[in-house]
Parts: sequence; C-alpha cells; structure tokens
Amino acid sequence: MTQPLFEPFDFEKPIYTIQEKIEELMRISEETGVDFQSEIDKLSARAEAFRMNVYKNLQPKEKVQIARHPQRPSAIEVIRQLSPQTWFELHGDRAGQDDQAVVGGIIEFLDRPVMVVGTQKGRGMKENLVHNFGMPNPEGYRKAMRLFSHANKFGMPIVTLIDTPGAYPGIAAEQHGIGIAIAHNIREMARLRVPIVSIVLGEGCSGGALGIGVANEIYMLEHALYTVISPEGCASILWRSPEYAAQAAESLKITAQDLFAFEMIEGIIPEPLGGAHYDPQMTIESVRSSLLSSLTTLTQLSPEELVEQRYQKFRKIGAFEESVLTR
Amino acid sequence: MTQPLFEPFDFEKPIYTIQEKIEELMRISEETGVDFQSEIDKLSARAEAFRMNVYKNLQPKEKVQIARHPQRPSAIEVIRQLSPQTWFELHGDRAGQDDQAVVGGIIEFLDRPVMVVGTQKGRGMKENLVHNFGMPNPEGYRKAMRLFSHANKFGMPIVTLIDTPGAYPGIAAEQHGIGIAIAHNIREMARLRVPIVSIVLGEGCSGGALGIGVANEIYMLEHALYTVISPEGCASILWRSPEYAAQAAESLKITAQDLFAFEMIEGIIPEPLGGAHYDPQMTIESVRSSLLSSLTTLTQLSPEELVEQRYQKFRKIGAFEESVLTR
Amino acid sequence: MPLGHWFASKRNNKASLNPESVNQKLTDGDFERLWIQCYNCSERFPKKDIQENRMVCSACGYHFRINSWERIHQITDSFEELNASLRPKDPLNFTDTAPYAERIEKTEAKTNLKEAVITGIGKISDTKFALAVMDFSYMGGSMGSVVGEKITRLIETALEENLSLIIFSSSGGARMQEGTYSLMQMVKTGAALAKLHEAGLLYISVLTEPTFGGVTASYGTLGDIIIAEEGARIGFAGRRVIEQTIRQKLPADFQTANYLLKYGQVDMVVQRQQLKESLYRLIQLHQKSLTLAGPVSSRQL
Amino acid sequence: MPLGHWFASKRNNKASLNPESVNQKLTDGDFERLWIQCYNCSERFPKKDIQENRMVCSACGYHFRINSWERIHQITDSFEELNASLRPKDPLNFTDTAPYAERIEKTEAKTNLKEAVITGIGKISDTKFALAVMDFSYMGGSMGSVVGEKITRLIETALEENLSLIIFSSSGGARMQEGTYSLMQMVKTGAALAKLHEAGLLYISVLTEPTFGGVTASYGTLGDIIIAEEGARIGFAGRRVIEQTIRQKLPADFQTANYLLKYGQVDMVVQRQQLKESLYRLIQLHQKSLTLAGPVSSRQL
Ligand SMILES: [Zn+2]
Ligand SMILES: [Zn+2]
Repeated sequence: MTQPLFEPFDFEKPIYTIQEKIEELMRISEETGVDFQSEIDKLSARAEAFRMNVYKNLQPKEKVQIARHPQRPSAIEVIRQLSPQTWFELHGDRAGQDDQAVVGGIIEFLDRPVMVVGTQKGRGMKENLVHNFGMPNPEGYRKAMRLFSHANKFGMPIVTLIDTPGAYPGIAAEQHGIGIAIAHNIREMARLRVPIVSIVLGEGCSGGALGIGVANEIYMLEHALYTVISPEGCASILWRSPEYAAQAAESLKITAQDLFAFEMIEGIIPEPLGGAHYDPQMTIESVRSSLLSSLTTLTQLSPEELVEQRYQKFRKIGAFEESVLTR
Repeated sequence: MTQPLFEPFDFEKPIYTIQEKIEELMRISEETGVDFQSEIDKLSARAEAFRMNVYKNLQPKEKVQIARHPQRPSAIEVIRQLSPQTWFELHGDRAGQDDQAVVGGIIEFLDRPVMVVGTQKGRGMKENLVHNFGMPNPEGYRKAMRLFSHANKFGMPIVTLIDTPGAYPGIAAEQHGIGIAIAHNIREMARLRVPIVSIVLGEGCSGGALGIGVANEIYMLEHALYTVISPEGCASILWRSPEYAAQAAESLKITAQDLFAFEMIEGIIPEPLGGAHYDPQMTIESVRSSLLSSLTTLTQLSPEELVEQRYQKFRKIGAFEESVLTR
Repeated sequence: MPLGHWFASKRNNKASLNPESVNQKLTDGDFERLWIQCYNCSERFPKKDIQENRMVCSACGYHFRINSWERIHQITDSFEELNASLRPKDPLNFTDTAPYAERIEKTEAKTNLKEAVITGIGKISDTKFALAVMDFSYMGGSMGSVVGEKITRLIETALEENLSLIIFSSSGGARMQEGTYSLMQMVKTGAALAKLHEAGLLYISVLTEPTFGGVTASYGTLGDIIIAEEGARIGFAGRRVIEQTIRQKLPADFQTANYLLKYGQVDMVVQRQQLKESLYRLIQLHQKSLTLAGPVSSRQL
Repeated sequence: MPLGHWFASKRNNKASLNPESVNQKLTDGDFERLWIQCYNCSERFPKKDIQENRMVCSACGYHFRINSWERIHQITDSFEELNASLRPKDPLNFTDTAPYAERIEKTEAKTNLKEAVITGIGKISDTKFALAVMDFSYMGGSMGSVVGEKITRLIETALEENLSLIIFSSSGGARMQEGTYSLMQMVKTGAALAKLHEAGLLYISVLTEPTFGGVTASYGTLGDIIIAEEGARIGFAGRRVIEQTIRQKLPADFQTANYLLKYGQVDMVVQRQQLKESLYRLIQLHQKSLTLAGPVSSRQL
C-alpha cells in the first residue's frame, strides 16, 4: 500500500505516514543487509492497531467526509451489481422532464422483479452536471412516484437507494413545487401496498431523502448519514458560520449508529475498513445480503400489514413530555 | 334595431338592409304625413320571415362564425350566472402553472356543490393573451384533472364547459406532453365515479375538447360545433388550401344537429334567434334548464351505473362493416 | 376559547407584533403600548383600531403577523384545545450557542406557549372542525416532535369524529435541535394525512407568513384545498440559500402568495378579512357534498 | 402468422418502403427490385440483406419504415389475427378532392390491407399477448372507426383472456373523413384502457415512425411502459402547424424519439434489433410479478 488508493483525508494521513516509515525501514534493511524484521513486524502490528483505532472511532465530521467520498458506490453501481442481467431503466415524469438526479427501473432480485429508485450523484464535474450533484428537482420526485405507482400496480417490491445532499434549491424547483412534490411522495409512499426498503448509501439529507424514503425498513451503510439538514447549513443558521460544521455534525446525531440507537432504522450495513470506497464491490455484497433478508421477510406480509407496519414505524417517532392530567 | 348590436356577419347584412329601408319609409311617412302603415306592416312581416329563414337555415360555415362570436357567453359568464352566490375558483396544477385557458372551481347548483371546469376564451387581445385564446397547454389539462379528482373524492357532480379551438400547438406544449395530458384525462375521466355533464358552448375542437369532454351526457348549444379538426385545418390538409374551409365545415358534419343525429350528444340547447350573443342571459338560462334535468337524472345513478353508462355511451360509437364469417 | 387563553392571547399580541409593528425610533412607552405603525406604509394607528381590523392595516392592507391565539379568535366562534400539555424534550441533548433545553424554557416564558402549534376543535356557528394553528413566535414555528405529534393526534381525532381539518401553517421548517426526530415528523404527519385522504375527509391547508422547509414539504402542501393568506411568503428553500446556490438575484415577488398562485401551487389567495367566511363556506359545501354522495369507498378510483 | 399473410407482407414491403427507400434518380427496374439505398447515409445494399437486418441500415443504423405484417413477423413467433373482416364505412358521405369511399377502395387495392391496424394474439416462445400493429401505408395510419373498434375489441380480449397488451402505433392522427366518429375513437379506446388499467394488466405502447395527433393523445401514450423506436418522430401537433402558430424555427431534433426521452415522455428508446427481446422480457417480468403478488384489488390505492 505504498501509493494511497485515494487522496487521504486529513484524519487518515498518520496511517499513511507510519506506513511510509515502515517501508523506508524495509528498504534500508534490504540495502544494508541488517535484519530489522522483528522491529518491522512489531511496528506493522502497532500501525495496524492504530489504523483500526482510527477507523473504528471516526468522528461524525469524518464520517461526513467518508459518506461524501466521490468513489463511494453510487445508486447505479449498486443496481448494476445487484442485478447484472436485468436492468430496465425507466425514464421521465411523463410531463416534461427526465430528472437524472433520480434513476430507477426494474431489476431482478430474489428471483422476482423489483423496482429500484435511487438518487444518483456523479463522479467528476461532467457527470455531476448531468445528475445535478444528486439534488432532485420536483420532476425527479414525480418520476420516482410514477415508478412507485408502477411497482404498486404490478406488485413489485420497491428498493430505494438514498444518496443526496437534499432537494435542489433553485428558482424552477420552487416554481414547480418542490415542497409539494416531496409532500405528495411522502403521503403516497405511505399508502403503497408493496414492500419498501430504503438503503442510505451516503448522504441522506432532509426532505430530499424522505421524498423516496418512506419505507417499511431502512438500512444505512456504516458510515452513511441521515440528517434533517446538512451540518454546514445547520452551522450557518445556529452558529451563524459554516465553520462550525464539525460541531453541528456532532450535535445533530446523524450517524447510522445514532439512528439505530433511536430505533429509526432497522440495521447497519458494514463497510470495509476505511469506508465503502476501499471496496465498493464488497460493500454492495453487504447491501445484497441486507436486502435479501429484509425483502424475504417483507414479501411475506399482506398489503394491509405492510401499510400498517410502515405507518406504525413512523407513528411512534417523537420525543416529548406529556402531563397525564390533561387529555 | 336601427344600429346593429354587433358588426353583422355577411349573411346577416340583408336583414339589416331591409330593416333600414323600413325605417326610412317610416321616417318619410312621418315627414310627409302619408300613411304607409299597412305597407310597412306587410314589409315588416316579410322582413321578419326573411330573418327567420336566414337564421333557421344557417350553413355550417355560418354556424362556425356564430360559434366563434366574441360576444358569445364564455365559461366564466355561464359559471357566474348559474351560481351567482357561490364560486370558489380553484387554481393551478400544483406543479408549476395555473393555465388560464382552463378555469374551474366549486359552484352551487341544484342545491348542492358542483365542480365546474371549462375552457375559457378571452374577449379582446388582452384577455385572449391571458387565456391563450382558449387553447390549453398540458398544464391546463392537469389542472382540470386535479379538479375532477377533487370532485370525485367529495362526490360532487362535474360540469364541463367546452369552448376551444383545440389544445395549444407550441414547443413547450409538446415538451410537456400535451398528448399524454389529454390521453390521461380521457382515461381518468372514464373512471370517475360522479356524474359528468359537458356543454359545448362554442367550439369543441379535437382532442383539446375531449380532454374535458368524457361525460355521461353531452349537450351542445344550437350553433355550437364539435369537430375532429378545425374546418381551416381540414381544408389545408385535404384540399391543400384553407380557402376550402366552408366545404370542410360542410363535409365534416360538425353542427349540433349533426351530432344529435349521430346520437353522440344527448341534446341541443336552443339559442335566441341569430345566436347566443344576441341574448347571452337567456342562453345561459337555457343552459341552466338542460343542466337541471340532466343532473337531476344522473345524480340518481350509482357510481357503478355512472361509469358503465359513460363507457357504453362511447363504446357504441363507430361506423364499420363486418362480415359475419370471420371470428 | 377558554377565558384564560383569551387573556393569554391579549398578552401575547405585543410579542407577536415584534419586530415589524414597533417603530424602533420611538422610545415613548405610551406610543408603543397604544399605537402601532404599519411596517409597509408607515401609517400610524391606535393599536385598538388595527386589532379590530383583524391586524390588517386599514390604509394599505398590510397583514401584520399574528399569533396563534389571535388567529383562533379571528376564525372561530369557539375553540376547545386538545393535547395542551405536550412539551418538547431534548432527545439529542443538543447545544449550539445555547443548550436547547434552555431555549425551550426561555421561549415558553417569553411566549407563554408550550409549543409552536395549538390544536383542538373549533366551531363556526354549528359547524365543528379540527383545527391546528402554528405560532411563529415559538422558535420560528419550527416543527419538532411535539408539533408532529399534536398534528398527528389532531388528524386522528378528525378521523375518529369525522371532522374536516384545517391547519394554519407558519414555520421556518424542521426544528434542527431535534435532528432526525424532527425530520421524521414530516413522514408521521404525511402518513396520517394519507389515512385522512383515504377516508375522504376534507383538509384545508392555510399557509401564512412565513411557511418554509419541512412544513411546506409535508402537511403544509397536502391540503385538498390550499389557501395562501395575502402577503404570506411560502417556499421550500429559503431565499438566501437559493441565492447562494444559483448565484443570481431573485425576483422581488419570489415566494409570495401571489407568486405561488401564478405558478399553480395554491388554490387561492385570501385576505384575512375573508378567511373565516371562506373556510366556513368551504367546509359546509364539502360536508353537504359528502352527505349527499354516499360512502367514500364507492368512489374509490 | 398464416402463410398468406407472410406473402402479403413480402408483397407490401415495396409499398411500405416508399418514398424513402427508393432512389428517385435510378430507373433501372432491377436495381429497384433487388437493391435498396439508405435514405440517411445513401449507402446501397441488396434488399435481402437489409430485410434480414430487420430493415435497419447496417451502415448507419437508420430504421426504414416497415409495414404491419413485417413488424408482426419481426416481433412474434406466431400470430393469430382477430377481427380481420372489419372494413371502414363512410358515415358522413365524405368528399374532399375525391370521395372517401373511393379512397378506401384504392387504398385497399394498393396496400392489400383492410384497415390501418392489424390486431390479434401474438406469441413469443410460450408467452401469449394481445397485439395491435398500425400501418402507416393505409391512409397515413389514420384512426377511424375501424381502428378504434379493433383496438377496443383487442383490449376487451386482453381483459377476457388475462393477457398483456402491446400496441405499435404509427399514425398521422384521427381520420378526418370520419369526422366526429373518428374523434370519439379516442374516448372509446381510452375508456377501454381504463378498464385494463383497473384490472392491473400490463400495456406496453410502442411508438414508431411517425405517431401524431389523436393516437398520441389517446392509446399511444397510455402505456404502463412507453417505448419509442429509434428514429421515430412522435408528437401531438405536427411540425408545420406549430411553426405556423409560433412563427419560430423548431430545433432539428424536435419530436424525435430521443427528444421525447429527454423531455420525460417515454421510458426508453429501443433499437429495432432489441425490440422483440425487450418486449418478451418485460412481459415475462410483469407476469411473474403479478403471479407472485396476488389479486390486484388488494393493491388498489
Ligand atoms: Zn399600511
Ligand atoms: Zn444508412
């Protein structure tokens, strides 16, 4: 691992520095003929322990960096690996746009057709412009809803893949009713009579995520995040400066581990050490096994049970006090 | 009736000329003291007979002129007179536009709330630009459909008022799916479980009319027209010149009387002599009585009966030969 | 409305009129207490006159922001509050420049409100309806667990008692201090409205100055009929966020009630003077229709 | 496909390839009969090669217009025609530059078709489906009473036999010569599709060069899945009408298959070579899903 696979994050740099030193020692050992092997072994072991320690104790702000890593598996990559044979991509809202921040279509999974809908970020500027950095316009939510309705009509389970910094804050988005589009999806997803599983792949941000996120079960990748507002946005408002983003990330409790503790999600999907971008393929295999077990269970429920289970999942979320005297 | 109320159509000019002559005679009679009264009475009677004759034998091309008369009662005028107390206008497609070529909302009629949706032309250039000459864009049909769904949800009968030269042939209209919008309305109107009555006030042109025209009962004003294509458009294509519009109007069989003979409409609403623009108020009262009897009957049907009756009404339309040997 | 609430409403008027209603240059306490200056046309009026005019400037028609009790007073003949004891908790143990717990106490003391929404059963003449009114003076009308829970319970009450529902929104969005707890209230309320929708009951959403973010993207825009109050600004993303994203100046009327009407997002813009009458008539019309039309299941598409 | 039809199809190839396929300058009858020149890239090929390539230019991928029997041959393993005897009448006694009745006879003689659509039951492998294929060579694929009736009966057959439905559209619009009779076919077919929709059966609409007017505004765009064949031009209003109305030049790719994809109106653009396989897989997937999912009524929203 001489050359890092990626530009390392700041918090990863010590790992690479130690690794370099060890390799230097090995080179010297070779050149001089002096046997440093036992020292090198001990150093390597300690370096490994250090590495484990860094990755197992990631701060929220560090998880935010990982969750946004450009090499993280995207919705399309997940779709392609889950169903290499079948992928009928369906396009458009039937009303004027095919918002590429939302992708979707029919795959085969669990030996049956499944409707997948995901928010899609791009890699590099060109792709990002196509996919609008994963920020859907209202038309994207309407496209998603059209696919959900299709799935419901034909009894296909739905899988949504969430990775978005939020709905797009633009003039046309406001004009075309971005709020209405998300609200409508929330209400209509609540009514769908097929199983819905959501996987948060990277960023699950605000109403932009909920627009495809009203699921029977929600899973998050180990370093994914789910938040009411981006840490930067929160810092700008509450601390009056985006520089407090790290503190906001901490305070907002946005990690998969937090959400699991709050009982808002059903499970955490493990990532390779360092994050999904170190081994996207393995990561997607983990996604596969979570989906397998989730859908195997959910497809056994009746439409009525599915709707009721989904309702209760969200109905119970809330933290409040209530004096027993009044009503 | 010295001054014509309106710029007369060519075919009306003899009526006004005769009238002028009679008035001249009366003036001379007064000036000279010579008693022309019996001659004048006879002339007047013959003039009246001539007038009756002109208006009772209107050619299709003349009916087209009357149907397009700018002073003809518009959807909004009909709405206001039918329900002077209650008129909750509802706006917008909830997705980016409030197409003013389509107006609609809740009125009170038959002592119950009724949803009215109509295409609206303007009077004069300014109004016509607002209402796009009564040519809806896809957003207009989506607005209409939203109101139809509202009516269905709350069990309100629907009245649609048709007066359109057709859906708008524009770039954005094509981009936003004008065909899909009309098709979708046709399919969904067929499913609505409340009574639907359509009144063709003036022009009922092409798919643009059908987008709000799938009704249990259709009525046409006496000089209104319902056609697959404007006479000018038809002439341009089949005769290769719009100058054959009169022939096209004749050949296409577009008058209320034709449609009634084809059993495609349930009734013809009488207009005052010369056309609705000679007495809009009286015309709207005739609309009221047709609506009254139609809705009184239809509101007695069950939702299932309504859907089935509407289906059969259109199912049976068609002229074809079939040899009995096959199938 | 219980008398205590009415007094509370009177007490809160002053707070709710800040900062728009008070001329900053005048220090004369008498003026502040008895007079009011229009934020829009700068005309001055005896406060009593404006209050009698439903807090609308009689010179230019400017709609002053009003608090929830004032609103309830304006649009009902009587009102019975429900779930009044619900108070926020601090599930994240959240602290920004001040602890959330502290903010809650201060806000409660300042506004005399327990949360950013009041819910209950309102009556106009003999017509009962479920009513929620948000209050921007309580933490910018932000939607946290209590708002979500009270709205959801109100919807459930409407379902049980077969009532029409009216929600007056006024909110800066989700309450960040409750993190994903606040976010998920969008789903909770939206899913409850799915049940109301299936039951075929009427929901009128009234969007008042200002309504943004998570409320716009959930119950705020799920009305069968959506009314924007004259002068209200309504949107999903805030003006500043959009300007920063697109690096472009926004039109002056962006996100105003009439802008939304033009872009097809609300059914009507209503003046405050006409609101009570409009709501009453709309409820009556829909109830009449539902009574005549038979079971909702027979009309399911 | 009955053998007779297959021969008819072969006979009709020439007619259906007009005017695009035949180089006007060449008068050599042999060339015309045996060779074909691509309308797009001007390359010449033995006609047999292009036919074997499903009438797609092997140099540039240009899709030649094909007639209905050729299409049926390309996308089915077998086909049983229904309602083959339906022929048009002349309900308006219509005459423009020639009587409609005369046009009908001439067209029938020229195309060897009884109307602008062929309907029946197709099969790919063991999978049966209801299939309608329009034919532009019969009066520009215009939709009159017979087209409406045959499509409607086919939908009714699909409902009775629980089959998926595929319609290949190719049409200039409603048939003017039948006046409102043709217009009302839009409602007749649309209402039949409402029943199919409620029954939860799959309908795939395939839009082929060219599809316009009343077909676009009725069954053409009511598919659960809408496929545009590569190179097809699809729209409601014709290019010329729009240009006359807006007095503006239209973009070159206006109303092409890919333009429609970009504007969100079709699910996919498919090359002719892939059509049969795509249709087969889509039907199979949906049928499998329906089998596993239980009664459609249990999923009614
Ligand atoms: Zn003022
Ligand atoms: Zn070629």
